[in-house]
Order: sequence, then structure tokens, then C-alpha cells
Amino acid sequence: MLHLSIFLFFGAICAAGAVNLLVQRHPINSALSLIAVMVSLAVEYLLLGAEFVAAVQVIIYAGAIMVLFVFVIMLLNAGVEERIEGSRVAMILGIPGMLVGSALVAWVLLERSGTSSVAVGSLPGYPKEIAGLLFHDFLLPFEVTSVLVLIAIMGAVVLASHPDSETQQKKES
Amino acid sequence: MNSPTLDGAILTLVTFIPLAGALLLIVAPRRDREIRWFALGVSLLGFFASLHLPVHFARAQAGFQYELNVPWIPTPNIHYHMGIDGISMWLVVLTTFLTPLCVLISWKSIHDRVKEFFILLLILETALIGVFVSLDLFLFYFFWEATLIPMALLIGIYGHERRVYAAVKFFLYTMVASVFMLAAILWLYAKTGTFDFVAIQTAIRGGQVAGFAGAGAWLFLGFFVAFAVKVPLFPVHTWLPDAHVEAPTAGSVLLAGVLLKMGTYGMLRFNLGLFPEQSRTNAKWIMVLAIIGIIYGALVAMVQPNLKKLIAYSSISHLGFVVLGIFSFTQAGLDGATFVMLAHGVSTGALFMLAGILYERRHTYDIASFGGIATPMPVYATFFLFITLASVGLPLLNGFVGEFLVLSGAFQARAVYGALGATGVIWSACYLLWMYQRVFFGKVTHDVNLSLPDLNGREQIALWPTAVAALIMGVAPLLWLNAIDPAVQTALAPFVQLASKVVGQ
Amino acid sequence: MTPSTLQTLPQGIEYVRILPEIVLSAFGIVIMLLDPLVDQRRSSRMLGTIALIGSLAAIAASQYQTQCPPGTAFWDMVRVDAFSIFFHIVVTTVTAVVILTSFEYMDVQQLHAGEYYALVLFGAVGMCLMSSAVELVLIFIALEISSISTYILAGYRRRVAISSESSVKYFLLGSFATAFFLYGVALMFGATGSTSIAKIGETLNAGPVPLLAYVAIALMFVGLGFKVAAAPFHIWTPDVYEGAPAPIVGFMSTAPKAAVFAVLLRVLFEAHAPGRLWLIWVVAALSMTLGNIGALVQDNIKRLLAYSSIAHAGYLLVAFAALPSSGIPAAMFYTAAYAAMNVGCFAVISHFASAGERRVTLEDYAGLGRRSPILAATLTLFLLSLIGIPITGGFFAKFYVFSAALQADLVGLTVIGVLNSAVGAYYYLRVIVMMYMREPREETPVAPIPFGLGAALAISGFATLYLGLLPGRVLEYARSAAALLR
Amino acid sequence: MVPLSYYLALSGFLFACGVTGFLIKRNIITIFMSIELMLNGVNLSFVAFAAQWHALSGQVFVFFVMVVAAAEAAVGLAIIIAVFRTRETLNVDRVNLLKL
Amino acid sequence: MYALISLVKIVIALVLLLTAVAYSVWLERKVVGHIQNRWGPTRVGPFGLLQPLADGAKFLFKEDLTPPYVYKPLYIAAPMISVIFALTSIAVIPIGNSITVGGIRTPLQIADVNIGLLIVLGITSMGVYGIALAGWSSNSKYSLLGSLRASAQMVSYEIALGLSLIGVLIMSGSFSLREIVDAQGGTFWGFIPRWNIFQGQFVAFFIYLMAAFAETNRIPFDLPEAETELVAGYHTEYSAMKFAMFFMAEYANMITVACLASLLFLGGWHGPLFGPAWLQELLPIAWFALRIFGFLFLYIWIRGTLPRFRYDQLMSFGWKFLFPLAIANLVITALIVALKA
Repeated sequence: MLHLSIFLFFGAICAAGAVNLLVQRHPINSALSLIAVMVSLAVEYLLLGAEFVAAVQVIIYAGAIMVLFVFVIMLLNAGVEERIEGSRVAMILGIPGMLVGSALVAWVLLERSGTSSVAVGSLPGYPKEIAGLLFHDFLLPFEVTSVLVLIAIMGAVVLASHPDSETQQKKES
Repeated sequence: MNSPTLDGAILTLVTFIPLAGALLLIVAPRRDREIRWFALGVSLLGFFASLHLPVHFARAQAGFQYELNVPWIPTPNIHYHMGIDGISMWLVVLTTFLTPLCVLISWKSIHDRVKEFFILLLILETALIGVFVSLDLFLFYFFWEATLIPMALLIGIYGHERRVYAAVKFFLYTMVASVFMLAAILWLYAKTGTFDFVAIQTAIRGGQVAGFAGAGAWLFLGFFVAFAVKVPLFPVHTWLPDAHVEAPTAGSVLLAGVLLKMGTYGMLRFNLGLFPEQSRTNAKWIMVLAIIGIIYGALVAMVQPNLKKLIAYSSISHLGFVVLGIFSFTQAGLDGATFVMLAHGVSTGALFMLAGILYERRHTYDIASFGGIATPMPVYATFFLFITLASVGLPLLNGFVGEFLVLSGAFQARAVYGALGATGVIWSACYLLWMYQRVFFGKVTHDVNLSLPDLNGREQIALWPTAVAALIMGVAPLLWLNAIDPAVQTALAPFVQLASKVVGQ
Repeated sequence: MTPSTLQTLPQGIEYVRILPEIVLSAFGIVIMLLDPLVDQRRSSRMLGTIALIGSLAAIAASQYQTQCPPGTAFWDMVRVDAFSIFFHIVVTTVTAVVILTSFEYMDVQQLHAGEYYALVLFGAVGMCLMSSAVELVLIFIALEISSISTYILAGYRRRVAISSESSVKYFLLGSFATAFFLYGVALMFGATGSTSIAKIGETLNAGPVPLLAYVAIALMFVGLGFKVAAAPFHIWTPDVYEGAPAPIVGFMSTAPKAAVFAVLLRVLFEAHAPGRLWLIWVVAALSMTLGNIGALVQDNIKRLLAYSSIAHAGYLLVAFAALPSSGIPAAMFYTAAYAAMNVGCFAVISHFASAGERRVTLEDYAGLGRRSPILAATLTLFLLSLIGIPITGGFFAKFYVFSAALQADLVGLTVIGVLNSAVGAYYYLRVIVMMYMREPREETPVAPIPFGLGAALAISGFATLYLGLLPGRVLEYARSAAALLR
Repeated sequence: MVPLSYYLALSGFLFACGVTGFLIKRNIITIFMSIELMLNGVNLSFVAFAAQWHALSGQVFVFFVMVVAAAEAAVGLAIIIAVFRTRETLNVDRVNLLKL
Repeated sequence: MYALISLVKIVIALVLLLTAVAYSVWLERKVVGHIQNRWGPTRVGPFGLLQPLADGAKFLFKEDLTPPYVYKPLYIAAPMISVIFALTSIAVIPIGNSITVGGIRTPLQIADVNIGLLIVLGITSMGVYGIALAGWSSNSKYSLLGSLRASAQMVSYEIALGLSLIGVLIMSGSFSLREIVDAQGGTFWGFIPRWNIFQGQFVAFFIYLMAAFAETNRIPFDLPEAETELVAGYHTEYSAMKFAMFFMAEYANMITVACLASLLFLGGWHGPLFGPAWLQELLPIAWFALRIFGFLFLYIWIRGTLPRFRYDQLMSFGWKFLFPLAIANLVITALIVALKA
């Protein structure tokens, strides 16, 4: 019972955060509601026993990725979203259509797929066991992500550095 | 008979001599004079090589000769399969015969990008010959498509004012249509596992092709549409006048002389060869279309103010005869159709050359701007008259034999077709002679025309062979027909069986 | 699942099975390290040469893989067999050609070379890995590697607004698609309890297919469809192609597509994905039609080729709808032919467009046949191949695809495809017509062809002709590879 | 005890919200956040399915997704900054040099 | 029963923490005063010991100004976010071994979880939002610049910080703070304690120290609130209790960082035990407190002596020196552990 109520509580926060993200017009508010979603998702992970995942979710998603978002919003001083004719149409058609449709499909499918219910911490993901998988069975993907991260770093540097700095360098040399 | 090795290689040789020449030209330096001579040499070499074919052809023998069949691509099972029978042999010779003339006629009229012009011309020749000698459906389609680009480029680059429009129209019409043929070929391959013409023919006749009963009509149509556009048959003919008017002279000559024959040859070889039953069921409306083509082409030709357009429409009319003959399913009809193909190739080719000569001098095709040309250009007028008469179908000239045979075949098939077709002959006499009268007789209406120079030596060299050929074909048609006959008989064999079946019931 | 013991390490042969990836990454890292050390003025040439050597070494590595027995590596993460090697070679060769094309481009555009070449190589790592991966999560990561590097490369001309815009559009829609793919992976994991393609195949074959698996396949297909620009997920293509640097468009319209098609083949055929036929049927028909119709009205050659690539994705998908025995080799052949001709097209464009990518409208191509006969002739060859004219690879590609479809009795789809290829002829022809039959408005001289570009054109032209004249060997190889897949 | 389908429905809902956001939002950053929301939804189903199948690998996948999301965020935000530099706006409707 | 104990522990921990915060302010003023040859607070109470109370009262009774043009919801929320995250991280930090009170043995820790270290990291990494939002919502250029600097700095140094901890994790093989401390029990050759800092993690400790200074925005890395350039950085527009919250958060963070340093590198609560049983129960807490005191003293000492970095120096120090160093440390540690095993 406790399990269910915790689930429902944080699930509600999650859902509310997700909807708030759509409704808010200022990007910073959207970002904050997304953070709320992520943190409450971490709690849901805890309920499922994935405590390591939960911690990493907070550290990486809420603590690093969203910080970047907030940082960029601040840096660019992004203002309130403008509403242009086209967007209103998308709004009217988009929200109800997508939400109702997807939720319905998801619900029906999942009800029919005959899944069982899970208890709290039914599959404890201890760091050691996860490490075992990560460094053995999933060694190759793990190694390959290093290339991904390298690309990302390089890309961020290339794209975000000021274009004029490059030509200056060329002139200097 | 020559050595078997030469017999095996001769078709390949004939086909690829021009291509080899073209490849050499690509790397050659840009010296226009030498290039012209080289192109002439190559095309003549091709012509003489092709003469080997009729000389050593076993005339009484049916079936394919000079066959060469080597695997080319293992999957799909494509063979480099070449061979000719009496019909295709003459078309090959026609092609190699016309190409040197084209080179000659373009000697002066092409002065810009000469190298590219002759490269394209020689590539086109290879592709045209390839179409006639391929016995592998794939190889056939390959060459068929390969004719498109050089022709379109010839029209588009070297043509007249509206050349781009004409080139695109030509390309799209034939491209779209041949795609249907590709689909049909693919279907056949999917069901039989081979592209070999003979093998597929045997399979179809033996009833070994699954689903053929249902698909047969569609396959027939697939092939037929591609060929009909090429011919061109009546409702899909509209690309032809544009292409002809805009094309350079050499382009028109090959277009009318050979390219259109690809369509009729295809009907004869593939529609009749592979789908005899479907041909029979569809013959009625095809013949109607052919007759419409004959009459419509003639009528439109009559009112054309443009010399080249007039000749173009006359081609539509003449090719109608060929289709009519083919779908009459009679010995005479098919013989005649084949003969008309050859005769039309010679005489219309010559007509286009003549028109081109005039254009070189006056830069217009407008009939109204001529008149009384016979006075300043007597030799030219003589040649023109001779060829016009050949085209009209004067007895003892080449046009007559074919048209006569076709009409007799059509009468055998159904009298009314023959009768309607016969009006075409009259119409053609009308428009051609009227045109001749307007251009050559009477007073010189425009002063510029007074100073027009007559034919020079090069032009005469280009025209004489056509005139001679027209005469010989008219006097001694048997030289040709005795090779055509056995081939036609083979082509008609299933129809005889069909007919006897019908009678037996 | 209990974690296996940490004591076992991968065998030597398993490293050979990721050898091309290792080589490419090693060279990418070398370039990155050298970049700050070399003189800026000569860096483009030198780093480019290193990148070229790297890609050639990767081709050699893929060749070397053929000498080794096929098999899996890293605990069933990748499988190297004829199938993967085929795509390895396609991807690495395209990479080499793109690098050759870029030599001049980097000089003309004054772009910083270090990251550029490194990103191209790293992107190729992702694509190679995608074609050999047999595990959905690894596929996902490899997909992201290739996508992210192309996002960056698309926006590489930072000073130009349309380049950044192209990058942002590509990025947003690409990530959107990735999310769909990932959701598909998640649901597939939920439906079968595994993300290994082989195991998924076993599970789906063994019992009744759960409804979830259908949804999963559909979602994965949506995600991958975005990446190959299949309709109705194609809207990003023209914009992105227009804005991105031309050599990169050549890269991203061929290599990642080849890799994604490899993934699609594996997922759809090896995993015995349920209910794939009608889905592919519709998508293929739509892509062909929308692509060709869209291309008809374009005046910018990059946009035109973008629509054409949509159409070609459609043709390729026709092969997916066919029987595996003929469909897979046909698709593989098509991928190779398409890569050859498209990368060649963009090599020409990147040279002709010159600094600032100014000359990209059809009008600009008027009279190219006179101004630069070689450039015009090669572009004509590639365009003819795209039309599907005989003696070019494009012809046999279409040929195999349509005959495969006919063997599966997909007459309707074949007819749509055949009609479409006839429509397609028109707009390619417009370019050829422009080049040969129109006079230019102004006689701007075309720069002479530098060595690198010449080599790139020679390679792609040779490949196009080779596939058009002697397709047998390649097809046989594809056939044997396809036999392994089933 | 919570039925697994509750988790999955929540995950589906988050994903759907992300899709909706992608379609209706006009600010590039917000659109990007919608994509992150979609990924979060996917992660929840991974963890839930891991519990269903008792396969820890489901949790491992989440790490990979997070790494990818982080890489995407780095690159994506850099691209957004680059666009902002040239166009001075973050509205997708105004980022329209290319006709769609 | 469990809930009750937890509640008691939470209350005690909070009281302890807030007191510690208050008196670390006092300590700072006192020590810096002495370093600068002054007295520091002396008026309120003996040695100025009641100064923190006076400060607190003053904060409470000041007028709470809200400048116009601020983005109000976030302006109000930002200090709360800061202080809440600063205070919650104490939840998983053990301040000593188990203790028996009234027959119940309970660990000296609010929640004993086996990923404690990760939770601390997660919570501290959330702290940046408070600062970022404060600067942004104030709608003032000083605030914005300060918060941009602060968030960039915190994000950058978090990486070095995290990497420096991994060496420790390799040594102990656990994320549980309690187990990490337990692994440091005992001595080498009878006199050198087996603290991680003596087990080859000296470099890691150095990195941690530097990163911790930066994370808490302390001199020499206090660029975000550099008075001479930015007035007061992200909290320029804040006053009264809202300002006090930032203030509290900063010192609470210092204490958290000190706790972590003690737990991870300095052997936690280990130390010589002697005396009667009740003393032996309480001595670990004392040892732990001593370490924290020492750490705080170091903080203040450095503040009193070192000048401020320039911003580009700060960034290049973080990325070009600390970060590679941390990776090198990580690799070497891993190699040594692998070779030993």
C-alpha cells in the first residue's frame, strides 16, 4: 500500500511536471518542471530497486544535463515563447490528439500484454553487479561510448566557440 | 562460309567498332578536320564489316545465325547472347549504311563541339546495332536504353531553337514507355529465371510459365507500349515532329532511318514472338490505330508549312504501314512490313539529308520561303525528285514493293483494312508531290534563293548511295526478301498453328 | 541474469572483428592530437592526408576481416560476417572519397581542418559499428555516434546562418527519431526480455508474437525511417542538405544511410520482425512518390538531390518488402550503387559550388558542359546512374530491386516504383539539359580540378561503371552474405 | 505491489508528452527539453521491464541512454548557441532561412 | 520505532548542523581577524561567542526587500533551493560509528544507504540551481554574471571532484560511506593509520581539496561573488532572510565538504580509543569533529592568505591541470590495485 501511494505521489509529480513543461511559456519554467520530472523519476527507480540508476539519474540528468540547459537559457537570455499563427493550430490539434491517442494506445497495450506486478526493490541493482555487466557483457558498448563522448566534446567546442576566433588564429600563425 | 571464329565474333565486331572509335575520339586531341575523317573511317569500317553478314548469310535457313552466347552476369542470369535472322540482319546493315552518310552530311553543318558530336554519333550507332542483334532480353533492354542518351544529347546540343524542349520530350516519352517494358521483362525473368529470348519463347510456348495466362495480356501491353511510342503509333506520336524538327540533320536521319524501326522491329520480334495469342486478340485495335496513323499522318503532313515537319509526319504515316503489315499476320504483310522498314530508312533518311542541305543554305525549313529552287539547284532538284518518288511508292523504286506487300497482306487479313490502308498511298503521293511542287517549281519567289549553290561533291557522295539503294531495292527486292522470308515464316509459325486450331474447332 | 565472471577477457580474434573501428578511431585521435601541433596554414593538407590514410587503412582492415573466420565478438555484441564486411567496405570507401573531396573544400572555405577530419572518421566508426552490431543497445549507441558527428559536421560552416540552421533542424529531428527508436528498443526488450537480435528472433519465432513486439517494430522503424529519410519522415532532408557543407552532404546521404539499412536488414530479417510487409509497402510507395514529386519543382541542386535521396530510399525499401532470398542482396547492391553515385554527385557539386557555396541553383549549371567538360561528364554519369540508365550501377540496382519485388509478387509496388523511376528521369534530366544545352548567363570560370577531387571522381565513377558493367561479383558476394543473415 | 503496467503507462505518458512538446513548442530549447523528456520516459520502461524480466541489463541500458543524452545535450546546446549567434532568435518559426 | 528514531536523529542532525554553521561563521571572523592582526568579534558575549545569535536576530528583523523587475517565483525560490539542498546532504553522512542509547543500537547517521556517496554527489550537484536561478531571476547584470560564473565553475569542478573520489572508491570497493570509513581502520606498521590519504590517495586528496574550494565558491575561487568586480555576485539583490539562506547554504556546504573529506581521505572517525566504555562510544564523534574543525580552519586560513584567481586562470586550472591530474591518479590507482590483486 505504501509502495502504491509513493508510486502514485511521485508519478503524479512526474505527470504534472511533464504537462507543466508543455504549458509553461518561459523556457526556464519548462526546465524546472523537467527537473522535477527527473527527480521524481529517480524516486520511481528507487521503488523498482534500481538505486544506482536512481542516483545516477539525479547526478547526470538533474545535476549535469539540466544544469547545462539552465545555463544556456541564462546565457542566451531566452525570453518568453512567441506565439505565431501556426503554433496555435499545432497547439489545438497537437495536445489533445497526441496525449489522448498515445495514452490510450499505451494503456490498452500494456493492459493486454499481461504483465505482472512488481514489489518494492524486486530487482536490486547493486553497483557491483551492474559494474559486472557493464565491464563484461556490455564492455564494447561501454568502450564505444568513449568515442561518443569524445565527439560530443569536440562538437561542443567546435560549434560553440566564436567563429571569429578561428580566423584570428589563422591570421596570427 | 568463313571461319567459325569470325562468324562468332562478327556481330560483336560490327556492334562495337563504332564504340571503339568513339572511345578513341574521347582521348583524341580537338582537331576538327582529323576527327571528321576519323569518324568517317570508323563508320565505313563498320559498314564494310557489316557487309560480311549478308554475304555469308545462309538465306534459306530459318533461325538465328552468327550466334554468340556467353554468360555475362551470373546473377541475374544474363548472357551476352547475340544473333541475327533475316529481319535483323538488314536492319543492322541499314544502320551501318546510314551512319557514314550521316557523318558526311554533318561535315560542315556541325562546327561547334565537333568531337563530342561524332562521339555521340558513334555511340548511338553501337547502341542501335546492339538493339537489333541482342537475343538476350536484358541485353536488348540495355542497348534500347543506351540509344536514348546520345540521341537526346544530339538533339539537345546540336539542334535548333526549341531543341531542349524537344530533347526532353523525346527522352521522357521513350523513357516512360520503356519502363513498362522493363517491368514486363522483369516479370518474365522472375518467372522463368532467364533472359534468353529463345528460352523464354520455348517456355511460353510450352506453357511452363506460371501465371502466364493471367499476366500475358499485361506483358504484351508492357512491351507494346514501349514499342508503340518508339514507332510512333497514333496517339503517342507527338514527340516525333518536335524531335525531328529540332534535331540536326544527322540526328533526323538516324532517328527516322533507324530509331523508329526499333519499335517495329520490337513488335515483330517480341510481341509476335513471345505473345502470339495476345497479339492475335489485340490485333484488331492495333491495326485500327495503324490505319488512323497512316491517314492522320498523311493529312497532317499535307498542311505542314515546315519541310522537316512534313517529312516527320510522313514517317508516322509510313510506319503505320509497317504496323499494319505486322499485325496482319500474313506472309506478305510481314515481308512487306520488313521491307518498308528498310525502304523507309533509305528514302526518308535521304529526304532528311536533302532537307538538311537546304537548311544549311537558307537556315529555314519554311516551305513558303522557297519556291523555284529547281532553277538554281538542278542537281539537287533531281535527287529530291528521285527520292520523293521512291518515298511515294513509284513502282520500280523501293517504296512500292513494301507497301504493295503490306497492303496485300492487309487485304488478306481483312479487306477493309487493306482498302483504308491503300488510301494512304494516295495521300502520300498528294502531299509529297504538292510539297515538291511548292518548293521546286514555279518562279523563284525569294531573291536569296537565286544564288543558292548546287550540291557539292561531298553532298553528292552522301546522296548517291541512297539513290542507288532505292533503285536496287525497287528493281531486285528478292535480294532482300529471300533472306527475310524464312525469318518471317518462323515468326508466323505459331499463328498458323493458332489458325488451324481455330479451324479445327 | 547473473553477471559473468570478470576474469575472461576478449580473445585476439575478437579484436580483429572490430578492427576497422579501432583503426578509424585511432586515426581520429591521432588527428586530434596533431591538430594543435601542426602549422595552421598547412594543417588542412596534412591532417587530410592522415585522415585519408586512416580511411584506406580501414578499408584494408575490412578486407583483412574477410580472411578471418566469421563470428561474434565481445559476448555477442558484434558479428562479423560477409554481410557486415560488405557494409564496412561501403562505409569506409565512402569515407575515403569524402575525405578526398574535402581537401579542396576545406581550403576554399577556410574551415578548421582538425576537428572536421576527426569527426568524419569518428562518424565512420559509428557507421561501421552499426553494420556489424547485433545488439540493439550497441546499435543505438553506434547510431548516435554517427548521427551526432553528422549533426556537428552539418553545422560546420558556423559563420553561415543556413549551415547552423541546417544543423539545428537535423539535430532536433534526428534526436526525435532516435527517441522513437529507443522506445522501440525498450518495448522490444519488454516483449522478449532481450536486446540481442538473435535472441529476439528465437523468442518471436518460438511462440505467439506479443502485441508489444509489433508496436516495438513500428517504433524502431519510425526511428530508422527518419534516419534514411523515408517518407513520411523525410521533411528534414531538403533543408539539411541545402545548408550543410557539400562534401558532408555526400557523406551523410550515403554512409549513414548504408549503415542504417544494414541495421534495418538485420532487425527486420534476422529478428523475424512481425508484420513488416505492409508497413514497408506503404513507406516505400510514399517515399518514392513524395521524393520524386518534390524533386520536380526544385531549383537548388542540393535540394533536388535531397528529394532524390528520399525517392531512392523508397526504391531501396521495395527490396525490404520482397522475399529475403532476393531482397537482401538487392538491397545491399542498391546501397553500394547508391553510395557510389551519390557521393560522386556531391563531389562534383562541392567543387563547382566553390567558396561560400554560391553556385548551387540549376541556373548556375548552364553551360557546364562547355566550361568544364570533365566535371559535366562525370556529373552526367552519376545522374544517369541515378535515373537508372544501363551501363551504370543505378540501373542494376533498380533492376535487382524490382525483380526481387516481382519474385515476391509485389506487382503493385513494382509498378509504382517503375512509374516513379520514369518520373524521376525528368528532374535529373533537367540538370543534364542545363549543363549541355543552355548557355550560361555569365562565363564564370570553373576552377581546375585538383588532384584529390579528381581521385574522388575517378573512384566513384569507376565504382558506378563497374557496378553497371560487371555487377556479378558484387551481387554474388551480397547473395552469400544474405544467406548468412537468414 | 504496483502493477508493472502502471509504470509502463507512466512511461508512455511521459513519452507522449515529449512528443507533444516537440510538436507544439516553439522555442528550440524547449523542444530539445521535450526530447529529453521522451528519453526519460524510455528509461522508465527500461527499468520497469528489467524488473519484469529480472534482467539487470535493463538497468544497464539506462546508463547508456544517459551518456547518449548527455552527449546530445552538449552538442545540441552548442548548436543552439551557434544558431542564436547567427539568427538572434530561438524561435523555430523564425529560424526559417530554409524553407520547409 | 524506526520512524521515531529517525525523527530524533533528523532533529539532532539539523540542530548540530545549524549550530555548526553559525559558529563556523564566528570562527571565520575570528581567525581571519587574527590573521589580519585584528580581534574579530568581541562585543557580544565572551570572545564574541554570542555574535552568531545577534547576526541571526538581525537577519530576521531586517526588512525583506524584493526589488522590482525580478522574476518573482524564482527569486523567492532560489535561496530556498540552495539551503534545502545544502542541508539535505547531511542525511547520509555518518558522523560516527553506531551508538547505543537506552538499549537501542543505532548508527550515527540519518539514513544508511549503500550508495551514500552518490547521493551526496547528486544532492550537491543540484545545489547549483539555487545559484543559477538566483542570478537569473534577479534581473541584474551583476547577478547574472555572477551566477553564470558560478554555475560554469561548479559544473567544471564537479568533474575533477568526482574523478578524485573514484580512486577512493577503487580502494574501498563500495559507495557506502560507512564501508569506506571501515576500510580505513587499522594502521601500517603500527603507527601510520590506514587512511586513504596515506594509501596513495594523496594526489586525490589534493584534487578534492581544490575542487571543493571551487565548489563552495571560496577564496581563492570566489569569482562568482567577487566584490571588486561584481558587487556581490548572484546574491547582489538579496537581503535579510533570503540572503541569510544563501549564507547558510554556503557554510553548510563547507561543512558537508569537510565531512566528506574526513570520511573519504582522513579515516573518518577512526582514532585512538581509550577510557571507559561511554568515552569509547563518544570518542569517535570527537575525532570526527576534530577533523572537520581542522578542515574548516584550513579553509579560513587559505581565505586569509591567498589572493583571488582570474576567471580564465580558474577555468584553465580546472580543466587543464586538475582534470588530467585526476585521470592520471585514477589510472595509476587502478593499475596498482589490479597488479596487487
